[in-house]
Parts: sequence; structure tokens; C-alpha cells
Amino acid sequence: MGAPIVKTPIYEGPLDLLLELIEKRKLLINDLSLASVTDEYIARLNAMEAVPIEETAHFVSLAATLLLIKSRSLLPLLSLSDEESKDIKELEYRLALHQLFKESARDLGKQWEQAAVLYEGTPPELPPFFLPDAAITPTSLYEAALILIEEFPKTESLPSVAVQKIISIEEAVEQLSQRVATALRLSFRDITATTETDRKIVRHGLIVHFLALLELVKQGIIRATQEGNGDITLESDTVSTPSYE
Amino acid sequence: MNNHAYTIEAILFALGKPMTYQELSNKSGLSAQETKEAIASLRERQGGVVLIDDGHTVELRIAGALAPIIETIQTEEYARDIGKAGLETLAAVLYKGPLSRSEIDFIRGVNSSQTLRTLVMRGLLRKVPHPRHQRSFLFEPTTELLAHLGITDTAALPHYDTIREKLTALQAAYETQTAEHTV
Amino acid sequence: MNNHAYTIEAILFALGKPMTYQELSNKSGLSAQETKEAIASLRERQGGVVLIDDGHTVELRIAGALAPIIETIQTEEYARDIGKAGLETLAAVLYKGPLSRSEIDFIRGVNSSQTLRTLVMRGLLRKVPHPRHQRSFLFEPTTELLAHLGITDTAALPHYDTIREKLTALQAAYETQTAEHTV
Repeated sequence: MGAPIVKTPIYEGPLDLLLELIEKRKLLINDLSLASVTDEYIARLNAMEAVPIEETAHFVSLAATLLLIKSRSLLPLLSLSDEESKDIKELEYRLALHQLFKESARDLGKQWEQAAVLYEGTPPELPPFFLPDAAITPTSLYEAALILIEEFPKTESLPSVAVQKIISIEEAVEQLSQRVATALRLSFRDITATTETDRKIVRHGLIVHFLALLELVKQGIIRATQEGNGDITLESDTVSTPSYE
Repeated sequence: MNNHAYTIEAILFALGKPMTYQELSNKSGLSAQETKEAIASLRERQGGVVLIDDGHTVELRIAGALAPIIETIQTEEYARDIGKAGLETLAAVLYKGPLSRSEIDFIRGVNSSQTLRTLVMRGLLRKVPHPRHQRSFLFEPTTELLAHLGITDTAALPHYDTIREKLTALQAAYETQTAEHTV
Repeated sequence: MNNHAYTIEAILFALGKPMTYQELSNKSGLSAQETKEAIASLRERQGGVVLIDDGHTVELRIAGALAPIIETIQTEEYARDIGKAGLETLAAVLYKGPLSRSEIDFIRGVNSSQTLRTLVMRGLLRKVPHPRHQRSFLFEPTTELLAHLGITDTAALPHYDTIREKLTALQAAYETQTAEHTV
């Protein structure tokens, strides 16, 4: 009677994908490296098919933060709210933790395979006795069985929080496009004031490209939201797992 | 104490029952002489657990001076309320048994080994050999437990068919679901 | 080893299950300090039986050197294999635990509820009530998990000190940075 055998998907989640892109380029985790992998992250996200809707929400939410980092790297003029700056720091922190634990999981895996297990003993047998408990009655057993059924994990469901998140990301990308466009107009004024424009023109080419990318992301998000026609149920710790030994 | 003594001690602890010199020699792969010497050295050991040797059979036991206090602790331990964990484990076995330990763990979502040990010790459940897996066990209710419940057959429990069916269906649904996910 | 250590050893042997320092102190009638000293002295003991101590719960187990012999006489309930998701979750809890489900999700970037259920079911992690949030839980390692890794305490985990230091540094840096923004 072994535990159920399960298959491993290519990516375990958005942090995993992002880490893979950064490690592939042998980069450290910071604003700069995150900005440089944004395009590839979004390309990989768009290429993904049949990701469970909840996973999509996590992937897209991370994409929104990456786009913010990228916008900022292209347009230093773009000012970030406190919450946005915090999101970016949080992503870097999560990614660093994820990297650390992935590494340690590899070492742990080796130890798991090679370790000499410390086996259990068997306590001395007692002379046989019968010691019931007044609490054991047909009714109490029936009630206990009902609890087992009720507390059994339900089929995987999309938490409503994630749905809200997708919708607000859609709005956020819309706003980001507008902010990038505004910042772009502002810096065009800068250009007319200077003579040395070559470098900046190259930069503006990049930004136009980036705006097109934002548009693609928007479409991707809409596609993702439309896929969510399944049942929406709330999921919480108390429903999915029993709370005692 | 040397390595041979450690080996004998480990085997006695693992199996938790009296064993003859011969059995110990077979299980450990030590010669009769080595086994004898290992036992002699274990007998010297001071501690809360000591080796009892009648010259033929040996056993690990609580040191004599501690026996009374330990007996009290054991009695208290096994006379406690069986609690929510105990009731749920019994419910799983009565409605859907006989079940293996991992099947019970699966239904409850928590490890049931300690709970099962207590229920067996108290004579509420008993271990029977698994029909398909060697050296593996299934748990089923004792006749004393059924008598305590005032029934002769588990089918007489409230809503027996419905509950049994639901437990079966849930387990099947969960198995399919886990097969699609990473664990 | 003194008499107190003998008493603790006898209780652990007789009940044959993991017990917290607190439970041992209650059952033995020894003070918290005496219990702690008794456990420390039991950990020094050489033999076929060793004490696992996660700093909170202790359990007697068979020494790793004897594993090959014990494997031939005992049956394991669960297959040895564990997936990548399981290992990552265990690593997070071992090096940074106790952690709540949402803290684990935060680190892993995916929903860990099924992975956690399986780990709890196998007895490798344990759910304990959150000390500050009602109806919320934390996951912590069990002596069973340490036993599987062949170690008697968490400090013996691979690169334990280095990883703990890195974690502290990361957390401190993150807290400073986010604090700057809110000021």
C-alpha cells in the first residue's frame, strides 16, 4: 500500500519558471535581471496550454509585477506607488527563498535516498484487555463518519480571491499601458530639448515594442478570464484538511 | 558493549517480544557464541530498560525499580478518552473496513499509527494479516467492540450503506485528483 | 545517565511513541529542567537504540547502523519515494519552520495543500494550532521525518547553519527594504 504515484509537470509554478529563466542566464536576483527576463517569461506564459485556471492566475499576477519592473527599467520617469515598490521587493524576496529551498531540497533528496533510516521499535506487549470508552456509540460513530466525509478534500476549485486578482490585473495592465504612454510623451519633450538624440531614439523603439507587448498580455489575460467558466467555490484551510491528530 | 550487543539490542527493540538465543542468532547473522557474548554484555547494561535472560529466552523490560511507576503511566495512557482521532479511526474501520493503515491515513488525512496502536491495545480493533500483501496488516473491529455497540454486524450501524458508499466515492475521487497533481 | 534519565528512557520505551518534553515532565513528575537534563544525558547513550530530539519532541528509534538488519524483519507502510514538491515543502519546514500553509505557498509559488496533506498523512509533518491565529495551523517536522533522514536532530541537516544564516540575512534585507518604502 504505497502513497499514490503522481506525475511531475514541467514547471511547478510561476516562481519556478522565473527562476529557471534567471538561472539559465546565470544572473543574480535583482531588478535588472528580472527586467531582462520579462519578455521570455511572457512568451513562455503565452505558449502554455491547459494550465489550471488557478495556476494561470498565479502566473499572470507575477507577469504583472515583471511588467512593472520592466516599465521602470525602460522609463525611470515612471514613478511607482509604495505598494508597487513593495510588490517588487516581495517578488525578489520570494524568488530568493524559492531558490534557496530548491537547492536545499536537492541536498535533502540525496540524503533521503542514502540515509540509513532510524526504524521504530515495538513497545512491549501488555496482557490483552478490553477497555471501551462510553463515548463509543453507534450515533457517535455515525457522526464521526459524517465529519470524515465533510472534511475530505473537495475536488480542486478556483478560489474566488484568484478570480478577483485576474480582473484587477487586467485593470492594472490597462493603467500601466496608459502610464507608460504618458511617460513616453513626457520624455519626447525631453528629446526635442536635446541635440544628442540617437541613444534615446533607440530607447523609444524599445518602449513602443514594450507597449505592443503589454497589449499582447492584455489579450492573454482576457483569454485566461474567459476560460474560467467552471464552478467557483471557496477554498480554505478548514475545509480542505482536518485539524487534529 | 560492542557492535554485536548493539545489534541484539536493536532486534529486541524492533520486535518488542521475548526471543530465544537461536532466533536472535538467526535474525542477526551472528554465531551462537557471538550471540551469547552479546547477550552477556547487554545484561551488564544499566538503565531504565534492562535485559531479562532466563538462559534460553531474552527480553527487554522496564527495570524492576521503575516497573510500578511505569505501570501506572501505562494504565493512565490507555484509559484516556479515545478522543476525536479515536472515534474517527473507529468510524472509518467500522463503516469501510477492513482497512490497512495507509488507507485509514488516506481517509483521515493524518497519520493514524499511534491512534491505531492505542485502539488495538484497548481491544477495540484487531490486526489481521493482509490477504494480498505479505507481512502487512488490515484492521477490523473486535467482537467485543461490536458487543459494546449492541450489534452483531457492522451493517447494523446507522445509515451503513450510504456512509460506506460515500467514503468509497470520496476516496476514488481523491485518488483520481491526486494522480493529476504533483505531490 | 542518572535515575532521571532511566525514568525517561523507561517511559519512552513503554509507551513507544514520540513524546514532548512537556508530556514527559508531566508523566514522570520531573521538573522541566530535570527532564531537559535527563533527555540530554539519554542522547549521549551509545547502543542499538538512539534518541531523536527535534528540540520539542523526542522518540526512541533503532540506530541507523542497524537499518539493513531491521529492513529484513520489519515492513514499511509507505514507499520510500518522495517527489520534488514534497522535498521542497519539507526543506522549507525543516529550515524555516514551523510555517503556515500560506507561508509555504508564498515560498513555493504554488498551492501546497495536497502536498501538505500527503506529508501529514505519511507522518512526516504535523499540524499544530497557530499560537496567535485562531482556527489556523502551522506545520512542523516530526521525529518520523528526522528518522527517515537518518538524523537525530535538525542541526544535523545538510548545511543547516549556512542555510539558516542565509535565511536570516534574506529576511533582514527584505524587512529593511520594505520598511524604507513605507516610511
